[in-house]
Amino acid sequence: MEKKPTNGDSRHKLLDRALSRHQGRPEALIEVLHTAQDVFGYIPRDVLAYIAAALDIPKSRVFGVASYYPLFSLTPPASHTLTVCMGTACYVNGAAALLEEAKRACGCADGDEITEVRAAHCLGSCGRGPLLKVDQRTVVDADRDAVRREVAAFEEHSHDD
Amino acid sequence: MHEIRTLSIDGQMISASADATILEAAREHGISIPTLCHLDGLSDVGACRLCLVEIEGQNRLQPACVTRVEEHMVVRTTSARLKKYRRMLLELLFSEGNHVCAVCVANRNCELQNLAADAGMDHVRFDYLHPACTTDATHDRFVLDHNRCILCARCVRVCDEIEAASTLAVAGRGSQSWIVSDLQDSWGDARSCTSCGKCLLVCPTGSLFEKGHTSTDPERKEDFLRYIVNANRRKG
Amino acid sequence: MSVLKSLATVWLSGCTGCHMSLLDCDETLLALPGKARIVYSPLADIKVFPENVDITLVEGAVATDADAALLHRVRKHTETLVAFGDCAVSGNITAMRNGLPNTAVLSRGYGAVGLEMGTVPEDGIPVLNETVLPVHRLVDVDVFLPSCPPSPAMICYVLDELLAGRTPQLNREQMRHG
Amino acid sequence: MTIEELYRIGALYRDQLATFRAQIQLCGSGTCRSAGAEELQRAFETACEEAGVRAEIRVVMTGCMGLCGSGPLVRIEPGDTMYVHVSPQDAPRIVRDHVLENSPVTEQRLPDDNTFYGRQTPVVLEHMGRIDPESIEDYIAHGGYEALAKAVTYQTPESIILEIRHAGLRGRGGGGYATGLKWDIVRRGSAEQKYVVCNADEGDPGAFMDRAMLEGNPHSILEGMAIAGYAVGATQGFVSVRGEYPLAVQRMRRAIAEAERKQLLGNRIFDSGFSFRVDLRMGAGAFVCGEETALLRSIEGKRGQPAPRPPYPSHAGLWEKPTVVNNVETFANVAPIIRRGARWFGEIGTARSKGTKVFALAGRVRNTGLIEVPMGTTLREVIFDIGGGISGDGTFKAVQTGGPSGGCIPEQHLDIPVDYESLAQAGSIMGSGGIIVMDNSSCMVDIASYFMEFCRTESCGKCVPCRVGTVQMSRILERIKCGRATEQDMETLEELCVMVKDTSLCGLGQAAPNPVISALHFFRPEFERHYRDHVCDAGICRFDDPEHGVEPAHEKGEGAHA
Repeated sequence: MEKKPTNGDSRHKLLDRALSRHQGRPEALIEVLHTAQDVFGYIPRDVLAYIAAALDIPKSRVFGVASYYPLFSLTPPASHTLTVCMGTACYVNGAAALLEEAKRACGCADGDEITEVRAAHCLGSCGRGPLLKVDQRTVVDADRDAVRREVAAFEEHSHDD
Repeated sequence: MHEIRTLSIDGQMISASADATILEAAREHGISIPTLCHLDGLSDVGACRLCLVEIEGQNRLQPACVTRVEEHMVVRTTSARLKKYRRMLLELLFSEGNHVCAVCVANRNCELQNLAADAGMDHVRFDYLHPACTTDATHDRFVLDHNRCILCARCVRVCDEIEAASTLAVAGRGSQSWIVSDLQDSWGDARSCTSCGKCLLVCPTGSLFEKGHTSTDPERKEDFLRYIVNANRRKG
Repeated sequence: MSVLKSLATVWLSGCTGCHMSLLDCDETLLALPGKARIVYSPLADIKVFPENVDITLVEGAVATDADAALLHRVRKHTETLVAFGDCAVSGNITAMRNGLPNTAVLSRGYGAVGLEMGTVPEDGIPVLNETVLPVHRLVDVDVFLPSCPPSPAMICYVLDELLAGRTPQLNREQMRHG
Repeated sequence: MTIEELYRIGALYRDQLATFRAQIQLCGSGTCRSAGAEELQRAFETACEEAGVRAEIRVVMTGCMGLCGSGPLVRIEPGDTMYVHVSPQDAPRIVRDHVLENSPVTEQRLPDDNTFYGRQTPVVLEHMGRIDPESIEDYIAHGGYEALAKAVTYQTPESIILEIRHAGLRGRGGGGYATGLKWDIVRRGSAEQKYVVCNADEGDPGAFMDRAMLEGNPHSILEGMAIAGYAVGATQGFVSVRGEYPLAVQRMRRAIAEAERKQLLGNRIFDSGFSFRVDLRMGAGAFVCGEETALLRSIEGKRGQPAPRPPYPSHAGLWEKPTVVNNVETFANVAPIIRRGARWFGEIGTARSKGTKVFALAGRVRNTGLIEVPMGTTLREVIFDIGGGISGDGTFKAVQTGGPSGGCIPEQHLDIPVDYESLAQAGSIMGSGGIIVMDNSSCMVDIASYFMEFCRTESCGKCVPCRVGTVQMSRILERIKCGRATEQDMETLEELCVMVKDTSLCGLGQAAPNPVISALHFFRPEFERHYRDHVCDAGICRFDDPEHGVEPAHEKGEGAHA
């Protein structure tokens, strides 16, 4: 039986609550992984082991599921994420140039490793593309300037810290 | 008493039990259909697509390994189109991994290599992708070489369905899939592994092999699975 | 009187194993001058690949700028081009360096033969291409002769057929890579 | 809960609404929220407060109002007046002039003669953008759950299926399979346990119909699912919502909880013998989970990889039990059909495609947004009348339907009616309803390559042709884009298209070549100009960059670096 990774952490209480809500049923694996992703920001290895034991699923299968789905991350996230929507509507409205700009702009900030640039397949606000997602906030009708502005804001933030 | 179906495969009238697959019916009557992900004794997944056959009246090609026989079914297992597709599928597999037969432990004893020869694959037209893969030699006795893996998942199924250790699984997805042991542990550290070696016996290529051997056992996958499955059935 | 077909063999980046196998044809080789004129080969001292060659066996993969240049000349002046052995057909062992940076390959190669580690000569050697390619990725190939190396019997069969003006039909064993 | 109680709840809520002097409805779709709808809501509440009429005015956040490109959107009732591009500064004036003085503000007002709304036939979107998606009472006040009440109280499962079959409802997820037929197969299945699954794992890039419906009227989906459950004999439903839509997840969770509290889901619904529960499952970002067998595996908590069909889910679905799998819009059509009858429904649409279709209209078109039109409406009407034509100063080039499984349709086919068969004939598919308009700033080689790249990254990896074939096709397209392709490459590409289509295990792989096939069919000269002359008419592709198109060694997954 896997031990709980650390004790007294409120995040583990949330995880345990999710596990008990699903009464340890193996089919709840993805729901529980969602909870883990939410509370930890990614799914640490010891949490995977803990979930495998709690749901009585072979470790390899838990890893197989966790590594299959793009919304689950097995490595710690950067402190900021800049997501450029590459849905078709955004794409025909110039999202590729935005992505390039985002990579270029964050390349400058690479030294601090604060920002991760991602391309999303579609964020579902196609009527107002191109879209930019700055951490959890969505910017509609984005352009290169918007990208530069957001990256600059990140950098300012990191200097404040 | 089994219900019996009568059907035609490559013009030959044959009868088969109603729950038989086209593949089983064909092989029972000496008609060979190429397979790679299928192995008698393991569940079928229909993934390699080599056993696709034409069925009269159906637009889509069907995998013989999972398609049940039906009364009056007319099946063709070879045609110019099927031959072409099989060769292309093999070319795709060769292009995807690092299959350097000359330096492979399974050379001359490899299902992939044999199937390519059967299909007349004298060269591969697609880009060789040359993936940068690793080899896991941390286990005391066994080696897993990702370079030669074709993701047929026979090792995963035998580990799960026969040995019930479930040490191995497919991780990732798409062209970024790989075989993993436990939580991406080195194989040597995967505590669930019983070192039974069944995965080596079912591997169609040289991806899984025993340390210290320069060639794989030519009989490796032939009989042991049927023996175990039958033994389990007798007990059950 | 010149009814003899012209035959060339070319060695790109490979181990010469295919040429060794050709030499292993033993007494069959002795009959060859009666059937073909050998106009170019690493086994003969001819500097420039000639024009109007009937049959060329190409051993090895395309790994350098020199390989590519020679291959293009070969294709231009050859009627029937044979990809001779696995390196020519698939890249084979030669292509196992694909995926590694050239600098790593060179320093390992030159370091390993006793020179000072990492001292890579800059002049007088062909420039490594980034990716080793099989012959057919650069030029059209008429006959593929896989195996590592092709057996003497296989080579004799293919040469006999080509010299007789026929297209060789490889059987299942001859089609095998490795 | 009885029918009488349901009516009472509805009447009570309508009475309550009638006490308001006016309603300020704000579009609360994810899109309009991103455009500032929440700030706008506060501005209107403040404006009402400052005018001293906070208690008399209902300021409410609704679901999607449709005209996404012009958001944030506001509607004033009574009068059904719409305002577009509303900013917080506009709020006091709209409250003062329009709501209090009854003289509508001219700026920002959507003209009454606009063609965007005028040409639509809302059936599943009837109450969208008008009701509060977080209030079950509001849904009930608009006739919600009456169809369910009617079904379980007065109708037999057989008669419901007959009604759906007579209506001619076909799957709105894109397949177009007859819904009634599917339900009938499940109903006749002998298993004790059966399931109803709502496929809300919307993944087509450029499509947001499901998102809008989940966010804007979740109860209409639940009601349809419950009716389906009654019809087929299922007691458990699952709605699998795309994980990238947090608001949709939140609204659907809330709707399920509310419906349970009101006993519209749960045991003995409307005091009948019918019990039905719904659980929500959150998708985790795999596009292939839109494929039904993959979706079922993911609901079971496994890797969402497709399995060969047969067996179809109607015979062996979730945990091998007979399972109805329908799309969001399909379920949303059920209650209207039961409430108003198959004949009414059958009068909308064409002979073989009945009813309406919801589309997400986006790309280089003036009016982007969510629309609902009768089947058989032409693409030209959709793009030029409802959509208002090309935005900016470009000219129309192509319209893409069906997402990564569909194709691009050029100008000469714009007059085809939008239905399952006609679109297929034009080399595309209906798909789930994304319509992306492209002008001359789009390069068709680039678009073909874009979709192939999408399929490559979304391939589950199980079957060989899709896993490797998409990689190879992607590489060839990339070579064409940078002028490094040969005639041989073009031949290989076309061979791969046919082979991957014919041999792949599931719909994703089988349809992956479609965008390329359609682009080659209609725009072949563009491909030729790329690889022969190194010319890209749209100016997208670069031919001079020596680094571009030279790919680094193929990277593999974690196993490669471990």
